[in-house]
Amino acid sequence: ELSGDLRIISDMSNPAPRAVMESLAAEFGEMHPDLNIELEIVDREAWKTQIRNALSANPPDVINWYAANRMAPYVDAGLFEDITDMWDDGSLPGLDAVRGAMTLNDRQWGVPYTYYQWGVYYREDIFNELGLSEPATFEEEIANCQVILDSGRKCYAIGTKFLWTAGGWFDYLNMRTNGFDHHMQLARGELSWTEDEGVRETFANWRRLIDMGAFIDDHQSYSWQEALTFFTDGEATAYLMGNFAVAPMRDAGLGDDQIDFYQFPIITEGLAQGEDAPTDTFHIPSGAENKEAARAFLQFVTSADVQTRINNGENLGQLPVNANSSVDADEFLEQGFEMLSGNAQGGVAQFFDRDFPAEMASVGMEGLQEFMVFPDNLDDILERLEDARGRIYE
Amino acid sequence: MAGLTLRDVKKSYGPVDVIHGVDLDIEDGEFVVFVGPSGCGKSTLLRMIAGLEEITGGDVSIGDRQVNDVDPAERGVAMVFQTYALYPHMTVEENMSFGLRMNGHPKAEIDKAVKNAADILQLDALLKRKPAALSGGQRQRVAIGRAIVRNPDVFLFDEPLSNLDAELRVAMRVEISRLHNELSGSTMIYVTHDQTEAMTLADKIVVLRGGNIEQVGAPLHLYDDPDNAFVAGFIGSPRMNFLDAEVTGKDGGVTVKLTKQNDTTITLPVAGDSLSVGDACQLGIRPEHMSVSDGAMLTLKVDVAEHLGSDSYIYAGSTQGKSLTIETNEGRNARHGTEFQIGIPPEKAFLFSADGLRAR
Amino acid sequence: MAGLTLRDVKKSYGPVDVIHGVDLDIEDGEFVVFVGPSGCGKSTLLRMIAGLEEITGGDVSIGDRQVNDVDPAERGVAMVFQTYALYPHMTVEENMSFGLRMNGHPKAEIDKAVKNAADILQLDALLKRKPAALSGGQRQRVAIGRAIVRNPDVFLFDEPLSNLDAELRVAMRVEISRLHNELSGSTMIYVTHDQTEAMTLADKIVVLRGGNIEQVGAPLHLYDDPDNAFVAGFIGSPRMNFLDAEVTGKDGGVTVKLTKQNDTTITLPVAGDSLSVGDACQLGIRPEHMSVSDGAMLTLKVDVAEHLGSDSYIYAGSTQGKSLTIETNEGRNARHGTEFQIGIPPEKAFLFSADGLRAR
Amino acid sequence: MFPKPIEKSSRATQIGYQAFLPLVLILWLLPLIAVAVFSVKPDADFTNGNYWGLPSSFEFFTNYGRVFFESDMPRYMLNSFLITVPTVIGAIALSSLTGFALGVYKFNGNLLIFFMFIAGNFVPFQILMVPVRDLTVSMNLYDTKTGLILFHIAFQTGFCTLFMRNFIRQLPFELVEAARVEGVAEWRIFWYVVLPLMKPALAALAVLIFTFIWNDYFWAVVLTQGPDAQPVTAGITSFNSQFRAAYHLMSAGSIVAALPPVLMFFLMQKHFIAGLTLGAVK
Amino acid sequence: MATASAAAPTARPQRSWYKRNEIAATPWLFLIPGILFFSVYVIIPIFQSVWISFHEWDGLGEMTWVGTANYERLLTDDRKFDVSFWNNVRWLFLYLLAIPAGLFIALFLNQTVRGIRLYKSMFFFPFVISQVVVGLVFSWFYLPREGLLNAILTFFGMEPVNILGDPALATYGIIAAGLWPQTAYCMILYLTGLNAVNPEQIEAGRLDGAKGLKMLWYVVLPQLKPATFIAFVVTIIGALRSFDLISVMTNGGPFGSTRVLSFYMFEESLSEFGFRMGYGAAIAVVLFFLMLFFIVYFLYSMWRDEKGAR
Ligand SMILES: Nc1ncnc2c1ncn2[C@@H]1O[C@H](COP(=O)(O)OP(=O)(O)OP(=O)(O)O)[C@@H](O)[C@H]1O
Ligand SMILES: Nc1ncnc2c1ncn2[C@@H]1O[C@H](COP(=O)(O)OP(=O)(O)OP(=O)(O)O)[C@@H](O)[C@H]1O
Ligand SMILES: [Mg+2]
Ligand SMILES: [Mg+2]
Repeated sequence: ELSGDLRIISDMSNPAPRAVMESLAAEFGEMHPDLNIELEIVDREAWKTQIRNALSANPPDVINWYAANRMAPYVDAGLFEDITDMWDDGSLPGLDAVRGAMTLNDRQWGVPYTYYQWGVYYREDIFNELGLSEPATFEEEIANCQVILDSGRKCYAIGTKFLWTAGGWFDYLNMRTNGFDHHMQLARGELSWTEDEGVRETFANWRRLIDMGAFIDDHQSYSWQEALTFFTDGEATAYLMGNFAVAPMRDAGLGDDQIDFYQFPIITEGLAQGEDAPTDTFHIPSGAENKEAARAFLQFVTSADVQTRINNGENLGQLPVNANSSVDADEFLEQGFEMLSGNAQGGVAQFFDRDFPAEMASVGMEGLQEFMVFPDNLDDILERLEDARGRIYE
Repeated sequence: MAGLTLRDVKKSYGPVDVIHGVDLDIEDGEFVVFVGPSGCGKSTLLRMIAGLEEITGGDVSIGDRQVNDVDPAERGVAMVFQTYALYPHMTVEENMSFGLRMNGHPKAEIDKAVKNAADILQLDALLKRKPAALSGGQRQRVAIGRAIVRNPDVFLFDEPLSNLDAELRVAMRVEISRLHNELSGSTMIYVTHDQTEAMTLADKIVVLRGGNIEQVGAPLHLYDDPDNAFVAGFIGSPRMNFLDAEVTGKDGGVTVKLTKQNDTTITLPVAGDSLSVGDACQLGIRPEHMSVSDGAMLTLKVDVAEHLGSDSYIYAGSTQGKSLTIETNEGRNARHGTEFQIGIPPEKAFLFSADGLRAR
Repeated sequence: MAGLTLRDVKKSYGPVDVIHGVDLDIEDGEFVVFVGPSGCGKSTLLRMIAGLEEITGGDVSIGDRQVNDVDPAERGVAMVFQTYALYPHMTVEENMSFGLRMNGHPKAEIDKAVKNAADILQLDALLKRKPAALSGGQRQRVAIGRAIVRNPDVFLFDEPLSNLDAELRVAMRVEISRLHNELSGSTMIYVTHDQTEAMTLADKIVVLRGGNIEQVGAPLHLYDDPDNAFVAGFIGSPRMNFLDAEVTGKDGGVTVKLTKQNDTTITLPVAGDSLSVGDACQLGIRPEHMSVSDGAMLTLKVDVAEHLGSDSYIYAGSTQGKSLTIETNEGRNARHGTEFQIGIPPEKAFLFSADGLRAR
Repeated sequence: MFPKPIEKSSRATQIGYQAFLPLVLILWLLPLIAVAVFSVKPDADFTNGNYWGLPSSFEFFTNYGRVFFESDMPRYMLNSFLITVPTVIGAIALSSLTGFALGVYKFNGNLLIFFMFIAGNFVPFQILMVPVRDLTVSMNLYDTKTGLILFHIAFQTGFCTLFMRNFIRQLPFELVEAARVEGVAEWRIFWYVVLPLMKPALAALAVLIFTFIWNDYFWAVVLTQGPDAQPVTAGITSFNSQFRAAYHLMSAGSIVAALPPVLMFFLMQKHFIAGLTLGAVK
Repeated sequence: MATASAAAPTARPQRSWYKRNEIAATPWLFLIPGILFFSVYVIIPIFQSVWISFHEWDGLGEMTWVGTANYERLLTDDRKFDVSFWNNVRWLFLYLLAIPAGLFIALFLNQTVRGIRLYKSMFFFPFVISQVVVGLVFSWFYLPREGLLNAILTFFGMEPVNILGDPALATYGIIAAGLWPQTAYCMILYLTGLNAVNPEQIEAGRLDGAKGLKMLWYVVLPQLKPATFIAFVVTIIGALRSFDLISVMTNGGPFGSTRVLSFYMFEESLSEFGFRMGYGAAIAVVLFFLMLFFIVYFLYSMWRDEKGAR
């Protein structure tokens, strides 16, 4: 029987996830009456800079983080507990499909608890009003956008204050322009930012949108939540985002007849489509005190019914990671699940800031933000990225 | 150069009347000293003349010009403050020339005025120093120099010597007096509560009490012939002795008995029209006028005797009355407890009625 | 109660010698006043006696005990500071009893001591007040009371009256004098640079200059018989006049001519062993000893005349020499510019050799 | 007095000045007033674009209620108090000791030690970050209030010593000497003579340090994380991310966070201003 | 009288060491706790930081000695450092505007009309509020569409600006926000300074015919020198401690254009992608030397004043 303290630090600070996390902790506590659970929920953006601190000084027992390359610094620094044994001994049934995302150096360092598709969320009502339909190609996209712009709206809401939203655009534009493999090569530092023609092409495509005025103004001053108002107000008709955005959209009063979703359109014909589907994870810090309870908790959150429950539309509104769970009967979750399982032959990427090494991501996203504001600075930006690449990958 | 006239000048701070309507004429070139106890309104009056306080009522004229609403800088007055108010960040020279510079006088003229003032006050060697590097007396001189440079019609001094130590005070007093001779013709108004300064400097003393003028006159006139007990007590040092008395007779002078001194009687050569037999009154006698040989004799016992060399002050009382002060240059042997006899010469004594007015 | 002995006491601050080796005997019960110009080391000497400054060289003994390294508290001294140094957050009573309380004396004893001191100084009504609610004179009394309570062998006063205004100073001076009579037997050492205080209070005056003792003696002794020009000039007010002179003869006294006064000659009844004919010297004469009728007559012109009522100070110079001060009670008519004759009575004049020593 | 007292000018100028004052004040405090108004607006005002108009309804209780009952704000506030109060006490206690030692005694190195305190106080505190964080971690005090308190006490001691020492210097030294002549032990002189006289300085410092510590953000971020130990300045950022774009709630939260020092300032205004001048201008 | 003689010293047996050396020992006893705390938390860490700055260190494992490599990279090819450094310089200079601004407001408020005390304290208000809140308030004030600033600009028919989104303006926008409380601080310093201005000197100036600006320049300002000095010192310190505002208002952005050294070092030392303690320490050391300039100046003036004193 589990006893002692279980300290959890979670970055699920938005209202809906926060509620989920709190209920998880409460429920787990009920199951183990002798266990004293201390849950700390910290700001999601702040957590990105605090995590290292938290892991190295007075580490808790369970923390939130992200999958793939984004784990690397902590794995390399020995701050994450190796839980390969749990994966091996069948303690985590139904997770085989996502094992890859948790693997670095052939070992597993945590468990996922949710993932979600990215894609273009748009104002169905406005599309209807303007007589537009979901575009399948970039040209259609641009044509649509022109109509939207002519109607006095902007095409895309985006808030790049915290940079990563720009990363989403780059991911998609690059995967569609050059393909999934190219994107991953870039992420692994195998391609040059300045030399590679494909990269420039991606930026050229992006620039077409920027030059049209497709994005809302002053996006560098907004967080994604703040930019969401443009979408809910109808000032911008689409938002390239993860599925977690649906909850606040609904909270803001948009009905399901007003929002809809489409897969990012094709740019280069014939390329298999790659998709972003970031996985959020739980880890045990290597310095945790109560690893036994922590493991139990990891098992608990990945169990099929918990997965079903927390990922449904009323809670996280995302996709469960357990194969035995069911996807909620939610328009977006179903579409997303379908897209990821049926229409992402190119491959599934985690996300810019998870696929690229953290420091590269940081420099990179700063450059992407700058590009969105000052596209003319492209050469300078690329040189900087190339510089950073030279230093970071070594 | 100009005289000065105050006509029914009043000042109140909100509901509090501080100056109750003062009339005063000051001649061109006169040295006038305002004295009076602390809080009587000396500074206020001076500052009204300078233009630093507003005038609540009445008129102030300098020369022939009514100046009630004229800017301080344009009244043709210069003021020397108690704390000197030198600008600490300027050299002596800059301090002195500041006023002229502010008013755009040509450089040559300024230099000449400063040089002239420095000569008069022997400040030449100090011109490049800052006030912090000067002694108290030197600062005082600079403050005066600053006034001289502006060549004002009227000089105003507000207790200029009260921050100096005793010795320096004497020296500066003489210097100011000399200055008045040198700048013959400048009108000077000088505030002090040190009556020695008043006596020694003034052409005319104005004694103030509670916002009213008690008496105006030449120093020795006030000393010899005070109008009332207040002035008599205020002028002269050590202070006049006052003895309680009662009128017992009125022929060929006024005869009084000293009620607290064994009813010793004494007849003063005054008319005493305001007094009748039986009235309570006060007899005033200055310490320096008590005489071992002369007048109505009292028997006193020495409390404390202070010997200053040539003079001695003897503080002595009878069994009944309060202590009297006696100044004498023959008292070297007086010691605590000894008894002696001392006389009040009638022609030197003053008589004051119960309300303090002099009975002449 | 105890006397006090200083033997070759020295003090230096780093390389600067401030006290150069002072020898002094103070009898039990004596009232000794240290005077001297500012910076001469009066306070330093006093603080060395109190134990607040370390002694660089020599010995200080109180009674028979050498106290060089004894804690201030254990020397049996009490000190009254110039600024009184009352604890502002304590009542008068607490102020007075603080020292005893801190040293664990029994309450009854403390109360008695405080009551006794309060009686002597008439402080009973004020015991519950804080210093802020007291007048300057009252604070001064409390400061003295605090000293009395400790029943010290030696009282030390450092310019205790210099923060009071002129009138109050006179009153407190008399009170301290009375106190010394009352606490007969207490040794008191009193620092001042006001020579009137020194004259009136002291049994014995110690005149200091530049860290050395110039002369020690009873006040009138110093007045009548100063050892040197410095003491002669320092004691007595107004200050003694010094006239440049040259010895012209030495029989039946010393004959000098006043070189800056038309070579007027005057013969003084002194032996003048240290002087020979032709030596430059100085003749000293106190302002109050100049006489209209008597002695070697000088012709002077009035610079400034100050009339204080009974007395006048006349500052007057000849064409050659510096100005002399004359104190007279018959000078009322002197005005700037008038010429007059004044005499130096030989028996009142002092003679000083060029190095300032008195020629007797 | 400079400039010329207004009561000596014409009636019109006086009225003009009196009228101008509140206007200028409103302009000066405009950002704050805006936040105060924000904090009582309903959510709908923001979605309707009514940012700067009057609130369409008065939602004081709703908004502040959510701050107090639906967030960690109360915990953060409590943390802030639990950090600030011991720091104030500790820093003042330490610095009255050092201030006394440096202000009263002459000894070799006095000025040197004093300057050490001043210099340390003016050091850009970022330079301390890495070692102090390490030290805190190694003492097992990371993410505890104690860790934060200890550091704050130490760092504030520099400033407080400067302040105290200068204040003690202004006290008449004769008071100490008088006590010494009376045979009072040195520590008793400190306790019975000097300390009571320092009350104004203590009060001023207390208020000053309270505001400093309450408003500290940097060290809160460096030495703590999460609502267990973090003070309200850090809490407000996390609060804000919870309610991102909910201006009315963020405003209410900010106001709650800013209130204690503001109250402190108003209650102890006299000391506060005295403190600033005493400490700073000497 | 005689009964109180117990107050006189009685027996003086051998005293303890402490008693004999009381005056010499006491200050040290009083200083020990303060010095201990201060050394451990302030003085020693300064040297540690300098030491660390010559290493590469992730805060966990071994430190690797790299000599001056950190500084070389810092000073030769680190664009972030360049940006941060020049932003620091901007802060330093522009922040000084708080001094004249504070003086101006102080002069405006230095009157004795009714309620002026309340006004003065209200004007002081911004200083009491945490920089976090100030930053937040100002970032709303600057909001590109809804911000009050733009509401005002558009009201006067001007183009709206996105101050915090424009890399050319963002730093200035933050500085302006910082100037707000700092001006309040300088204001209060000047108000107290004005209180201490010798009224007789002002009156002397009036008699000398100095008016208005001339009076201010020649008579009043020289007397406000101590206040100006302190205002200068606290403003410089404030300028170098601009971390809070930046992290709240822009988080260093847009694209890193508002970073300053303190912010950058925080990023480097405690960032997500690894603790570059050595590099961070090197930045801090540079900042320290920048500041040392002012510390020395301050200590020198203190020392000059102390020389005169007891
Ligand atoms: N600004 C003021 N407001 C109210 N009352 C004042 C003001 N200035 C002076 N007074 C009052 O006016 C009276 C006269 O003051 P003033 O300064 O003229 O006295 P003074 O004779 O110069 O005294 P002192 O010898 O002490 O300088 C005093 O009672 C004083 O309290
Ligand atoms: N702490 C000190 N360091 C160096 N010199 C000092 C110190 N204290 C006093 N002095 C010097 O010692 C000399 C004697 O000073 P002291 O205070 O004893 O003079 P004083 O006779 O009391 O003068 P006053 O009448 O002005 O009080 C002075 O020249 C003074 O400058
Ligand atoms: Mg006056
Ligand atoms: Mg002295």
